Amino acid sequence: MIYEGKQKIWSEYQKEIPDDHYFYVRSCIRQSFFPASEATFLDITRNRLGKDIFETEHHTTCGGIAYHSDTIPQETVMTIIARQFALMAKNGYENYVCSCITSFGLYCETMETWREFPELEAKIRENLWKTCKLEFAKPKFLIHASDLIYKYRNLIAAQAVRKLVNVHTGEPLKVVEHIGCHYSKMFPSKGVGGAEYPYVLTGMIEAWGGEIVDYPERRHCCGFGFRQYFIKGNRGYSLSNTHKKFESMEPFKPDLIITNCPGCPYFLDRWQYVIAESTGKTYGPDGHGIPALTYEEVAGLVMGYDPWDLGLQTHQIGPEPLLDKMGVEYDPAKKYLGKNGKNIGEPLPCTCLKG
Amino acid sequence: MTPLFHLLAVQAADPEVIDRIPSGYSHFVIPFTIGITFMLCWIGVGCIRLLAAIPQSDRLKFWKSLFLPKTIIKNLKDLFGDCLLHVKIWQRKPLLGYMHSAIAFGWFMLIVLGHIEVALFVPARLNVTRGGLFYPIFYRYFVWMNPGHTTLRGSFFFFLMDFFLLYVLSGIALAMFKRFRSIVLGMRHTTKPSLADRVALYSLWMIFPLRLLAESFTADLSGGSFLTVGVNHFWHLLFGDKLWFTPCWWAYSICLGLFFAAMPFSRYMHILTEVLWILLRNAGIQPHHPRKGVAEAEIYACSSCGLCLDACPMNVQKKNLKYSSVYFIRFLRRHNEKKINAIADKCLMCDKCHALCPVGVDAPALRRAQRATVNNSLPYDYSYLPSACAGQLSEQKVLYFAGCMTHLTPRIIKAVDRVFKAAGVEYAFADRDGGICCGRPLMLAGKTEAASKVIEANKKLIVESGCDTLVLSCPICYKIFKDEYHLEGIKVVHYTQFINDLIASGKLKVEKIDEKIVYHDPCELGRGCGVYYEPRAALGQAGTLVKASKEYDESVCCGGSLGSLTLDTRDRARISESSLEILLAEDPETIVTACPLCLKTFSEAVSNSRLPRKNVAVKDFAEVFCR
Amino acid sequence: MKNNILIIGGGPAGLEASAQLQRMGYNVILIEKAPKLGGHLAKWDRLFPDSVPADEVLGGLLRSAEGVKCFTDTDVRAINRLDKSYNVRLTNGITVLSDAVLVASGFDLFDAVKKEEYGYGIYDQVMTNADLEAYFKTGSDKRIENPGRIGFAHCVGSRDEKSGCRSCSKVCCATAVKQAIEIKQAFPKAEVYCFYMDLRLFGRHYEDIYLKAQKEYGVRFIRGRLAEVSENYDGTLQVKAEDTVAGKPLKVTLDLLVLMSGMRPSASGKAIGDLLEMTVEEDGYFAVRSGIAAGQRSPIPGIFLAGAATGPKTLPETLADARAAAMEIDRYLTEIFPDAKNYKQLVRERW
Amino acid sequence: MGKLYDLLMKDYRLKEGLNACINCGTCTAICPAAEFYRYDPRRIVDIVQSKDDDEIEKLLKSDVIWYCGECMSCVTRCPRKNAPGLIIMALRNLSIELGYFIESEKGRQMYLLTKDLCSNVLDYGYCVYPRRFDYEGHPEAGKVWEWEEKHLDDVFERLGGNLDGKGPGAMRRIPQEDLDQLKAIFDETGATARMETVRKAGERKAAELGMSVEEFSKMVYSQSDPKHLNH
Amino acid sequence: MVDFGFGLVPSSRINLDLFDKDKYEELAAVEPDVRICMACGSCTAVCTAGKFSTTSLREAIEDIKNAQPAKAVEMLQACQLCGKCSMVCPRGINTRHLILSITKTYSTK
Repeated sequence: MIYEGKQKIWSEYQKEIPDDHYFYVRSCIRQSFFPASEATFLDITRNRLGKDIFETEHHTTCGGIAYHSDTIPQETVMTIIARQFALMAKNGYENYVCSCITSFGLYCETMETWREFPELEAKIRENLWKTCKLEFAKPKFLIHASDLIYKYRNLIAAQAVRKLVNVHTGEPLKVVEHIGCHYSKMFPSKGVGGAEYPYVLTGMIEAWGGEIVDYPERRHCCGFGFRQYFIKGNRGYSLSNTHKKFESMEPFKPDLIITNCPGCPYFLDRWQYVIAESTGKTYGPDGHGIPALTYEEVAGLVMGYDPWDLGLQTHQIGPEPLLDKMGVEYDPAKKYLGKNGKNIGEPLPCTCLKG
Repeated sequence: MTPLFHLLAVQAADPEVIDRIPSGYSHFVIPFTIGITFMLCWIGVGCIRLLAAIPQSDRLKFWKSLFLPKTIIKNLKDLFGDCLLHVKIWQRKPLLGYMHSAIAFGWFMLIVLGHIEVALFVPARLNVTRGGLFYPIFYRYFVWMNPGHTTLRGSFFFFLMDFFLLYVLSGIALAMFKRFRSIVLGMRHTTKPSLADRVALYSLWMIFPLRLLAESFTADLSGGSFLTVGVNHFWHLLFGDKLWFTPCWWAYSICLGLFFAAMPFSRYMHILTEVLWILLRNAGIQPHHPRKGVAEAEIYACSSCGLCLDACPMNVQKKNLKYSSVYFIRFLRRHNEKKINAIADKCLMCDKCHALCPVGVDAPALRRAQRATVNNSLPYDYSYLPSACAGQLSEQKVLYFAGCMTHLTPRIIKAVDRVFKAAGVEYAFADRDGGICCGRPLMLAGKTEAASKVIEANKKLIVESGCDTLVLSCPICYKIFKDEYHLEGIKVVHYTQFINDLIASGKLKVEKIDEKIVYHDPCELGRGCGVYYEPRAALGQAGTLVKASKEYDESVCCGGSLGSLTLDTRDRARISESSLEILLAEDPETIVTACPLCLKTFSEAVSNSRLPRKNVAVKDFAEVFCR
Repeated sequence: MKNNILIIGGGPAGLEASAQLQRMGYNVILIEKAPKLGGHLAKWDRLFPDSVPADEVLGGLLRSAEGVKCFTDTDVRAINRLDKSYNVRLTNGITVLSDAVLVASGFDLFDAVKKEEYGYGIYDQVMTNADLEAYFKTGSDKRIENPGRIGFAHCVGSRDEKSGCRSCSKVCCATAVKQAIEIKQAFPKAEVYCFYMDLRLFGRHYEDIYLKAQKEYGVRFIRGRLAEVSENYDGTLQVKAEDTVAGKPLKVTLDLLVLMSGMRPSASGKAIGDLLEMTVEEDGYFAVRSGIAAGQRSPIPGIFLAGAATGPKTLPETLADARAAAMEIDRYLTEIFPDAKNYKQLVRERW
Repeated sequence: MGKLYDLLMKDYRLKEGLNACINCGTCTAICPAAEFYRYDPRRIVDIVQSKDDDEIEKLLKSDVIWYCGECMSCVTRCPRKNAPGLIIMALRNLSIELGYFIESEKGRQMYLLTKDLCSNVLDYGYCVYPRRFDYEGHPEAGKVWEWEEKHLDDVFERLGGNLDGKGPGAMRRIPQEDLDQLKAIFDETGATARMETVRKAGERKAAELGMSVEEFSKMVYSQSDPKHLNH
Repeated sequence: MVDFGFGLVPSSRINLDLFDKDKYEELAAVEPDVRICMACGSCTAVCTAGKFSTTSLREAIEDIKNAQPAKAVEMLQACQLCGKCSMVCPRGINTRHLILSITKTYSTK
């Protein structure tokens, strides 16, 4: 691997990310499975970085998952998107930050389609007025939440209490990145670092002291595939795609997987569990899995957040070996407690996968 | 023990011949005796083994045939014709025929006459215990001619013996000559002899000159006729009174011994095996294995004469001569599995070697059997056949089956259709939308079992069509439909025959035009099915038929044959070109053939060949009749 | 009076045209921006289809162009159109008054770095056709150490709208086949794969080398564009393509991947084109007066074109093109140029 | 040129996604679906650009168009700037509109997908809603989800979520006025009509198969013919 | 082991790393023509068996080279050796012998 070659490509794919005043839009999957990640993101941007980031309770799903499951027409999803844009404009923002990669891709695609077919944009404008009596303005900047963390990675590093380093050996942690397919595969120029060697997560890892590991199936999809996961009969596809990635990364012995897509950390986590429970194979050391974390969780860890505040307990792959390596202090007894120490029981142990 | 003694009219009063050596033995007979004993044991054991190896039914068939008058006559005819007189060679190459018959028949007569002499003059010596094995052979050494008591009968035998000795010697002289200048005897290629062949050959060459030497040296004592006595005088002139003859007899015996000892390992084994093979063949026993059972007799019956080398279409390239039948059989004898397979696969299966073989060895059949040992067990899956042959055919009395190759040359289908329409023949087209293969290519490849599946499927289709005549335009199909389909009640004809009948019966009008036509005999049609007459008869009505330099069963494969499994395109092209040259001997304007494969091959050969004649047209038989 | 002719570009086209024009008696000035003459030919080892050493061909070209006034390390600084002639200021300070200008600026090899998914300049074992030629010439390259499996990716930067080039570069297929054979000769035990979209082996003897590559060297041709290259743990490459003939995705581990970088219009040629305000077509190559009837005349009178400046060409085509340009220049300088009175009309009629 | 092709060409995704395909196979080479299904996106693009209505109809009724996971990886690599993923989406769209989807096992899944996802959107304003994500139907969600499902409110409270709460925050209750606007958008832009089409086709198919809607749903949810796979 | 109601599915990707070179060379030694196929498909177009089954020599050769010889052998079992393919092959491949040789070399029987 020739690092300079990558640097050259990264330097060519730098997108403009605004400095402040963001309109934040949540992700369906992230809210459902990683609510703490979004909370951490807002906390970091607002309270640690001191940025203005606004969220309205009126925004909804962008409809992306329904759209990519082919259940709603393109016009529907575009009108919903237009409505979100209208909310942004109504609240006086023009920097649109979305938490979801599917949304991000869809917004990019929609704006590109409108650019190419203005008559379609007009039609959507009309739809929006008819149905919601709203007018929309296209955002000046469309960015993904990970772009924002990327932009402030060095500020975060400056505030960090620890690095992505194995405290026992002093070696940097080996980190594998997984970029959501819709981040830059459709529009390479819309993502930091482009489609082939995206830099958005790599930049964070480098800034926070970790070592990024490139492996052959890095670019391969996690296998979500929308309908391919929602319908049980199709899940073999989804599972097998993740399996392929793990088989490919195994020789590199990564300590951690970092993701910027809502679904991917869920799949990279849960499919490890399924592979372990149904075949006995695990990819981490001694029967453990490889933790697959969101970038917010990783940022939170280096900034000294409590792992249980970050929601690491909601991953099926136990984060403890990683926390130990990083020298994160945590109270195992508090892992599954509710708010204010409320006892809400804990999950049953797995048969194969070590917790 | 010999009634011949009494049959002869003239008898001498005093003993004409006196047993010169009372013991009837001399040391010099040892080499011969060992040799012949070895050989006789070998062949005896071989015969028993062979007969034990063939199936019980075949064995029964064999014994029965020996007593059936019909086969007895055929056996006698074939034995005399093929083994002794070599009629088949005579027919093709008279000089070569003379050579073979001189050696075979001459030697045979020498042995027979020698034994008669013994029977006549010293009958006791025929007894095996009293030297019956060697005595008649070295008769002239052991006897003393009673001077003054010579009878006409004695002189007559002397004469006959000398005559046949000369006859054999003339054959030997030709053989020696042929070794160096085979072309004079009409052979372009001769076999490469093996070591045993050489030993036997040189011994054979030496046997008769040495016999002449030995007998002429002893002619003083044992008497002789024009040859031996004449030579004897010459020796006296040369060496004076005393002739030291024992070394000659030793040499003669050694050569005989060597010859017989080498015989089982050499091509000369054919002299005896041929007899067995003819008997087995005439009993109608077919080989099931390329080497075992009957085939053993067949492969040992091959004389390695090499006539098949000249017959083989592959002989246009020297490198491919080694794939000729003679070598195939040689390697069969040697059990060299790897070489056998390579040779078996190369052959075009044009059957010309079989047609020309003096002994009638069916090498292509052996090759097929050899291929079967390898290929018959290869997996196949024809589960689709029922659906492929499911279509219901319109009911017509005449059914036309084009076959795979005709489908690749649709001009034939068109021409056949036009001819049939012109003659008012209503017909159904069995494989109009593409049928399955006839099975012959599978058969040729040795996939016999697979072929039977294909045959079954096609047969069902044809029988169910309710036709009474099946017309085929492809000789490959025709051959197998005729031989293997057993379509009772259905007349299977090739379209050359069918069209010829249409012309003969006046249903098809043919206008004769001034066109020089040469007809190429497709292998499967000519040699394969014996159809030579009909296509020529019909073509004769349409134009002027000219001769090819090789025709009928001498015709040479076009090179496109499906028979060969391994011959590559370039080698095939060379064959096509030489075959084309043969057809162009009398400068025809049109080449007509009656096989889609030949048509395609010649069409391509004409345009690709380096021969100067490029304007010659290549036509299908049917096309001639729909001008 | 001898006409001055400026030839821009000292590659095969420039050299051949110089030699021809000098033979016709013109005063030829040849400039080349590189320190050495020969263009890409000087960097190549052997040439398809018959593996002639490139040096031999170049040597011949240089010999026949002996005596031509030649400036290396020299580029054009400015060009002024006078009445009929061109006043050209060179970077070496010399000014040339030229009656005809031949632009033989050639091509650049596509920068394979731009084809990001192939990882040139990122993955250690990826090289280009030019790198491989350099290896053949010098016998050393740290990427090549008894490779067991070698892949050739055709159409790198050709027939690829994402790389900004829709057209075919014409020479890569034959080059790939040639190089595949050569690498097999160097490493007989290696397995060699060519990933192609269409094998464009159109020239005389080209099909023969294709057949030879298959028959004698066992090179495997896979119809499918290389889609993705990545690096394995041990430094070998994993490449993916579809075998479109089988209709199945395919992967293979390679020890070496050679990218057949295609032809792009040369950057320095473009600079000269800008100075002359020459028309460039969508594909980036110079427009000609007529693609069929006047392929060596630019739309501007007195400016001629030869070689790959007007699109991808094989070496024989380039040489023929250069000879044709020489003829055209001669025709222009004898039929049109001398007639001062009717010059403009003649240009209208005959240019 | 056929009727179906014309219908397809009305779809903006096809207008965007189809330039002339040169059958190079880069899409198939990296396609996650081609990796595991009997699937070749290149062939699909080729069939669409052939404009052969019979072939297109076959495609619309087949399982093949439903294998794609819409990850859009193909878009990155196509040297002709095609977007096979978008073409698939357009094909699926037409297959649903014409009711052809119900003919294939994979297409039939639209019945469940539409029902579940659209009701999530219309009822809650989210595509995925945790209270409707049951462990029983998603055993792979793990022991941890089994636990979370039982204590959703507590877990969300612990992790700073706002499940079904007022104001902003993760999984908040979206105000009814906004849900009404979504419904209006659905009605106006054809989503509601499509939901109806799909529902009716599904119920018709269930009846055709002699199944209750529940049985049919259950079958569609878990059925997977091995013919989709390669070995 | 837990049954989730679904599981890993086999990859359909051709893996050339599994290509058995020795075996292939064995085949090429008996029928070198296997090397020169250019996948034009003429053989498949005229195939007698191919009309009624999925047999394709072109595909079989491809399968051999793609490390899937079992598929090739299975497919060629439908062949009737009629020889049409050998007539139309533009490279003059001895198709019948190739078919027999593939079966012989790769047959597990």
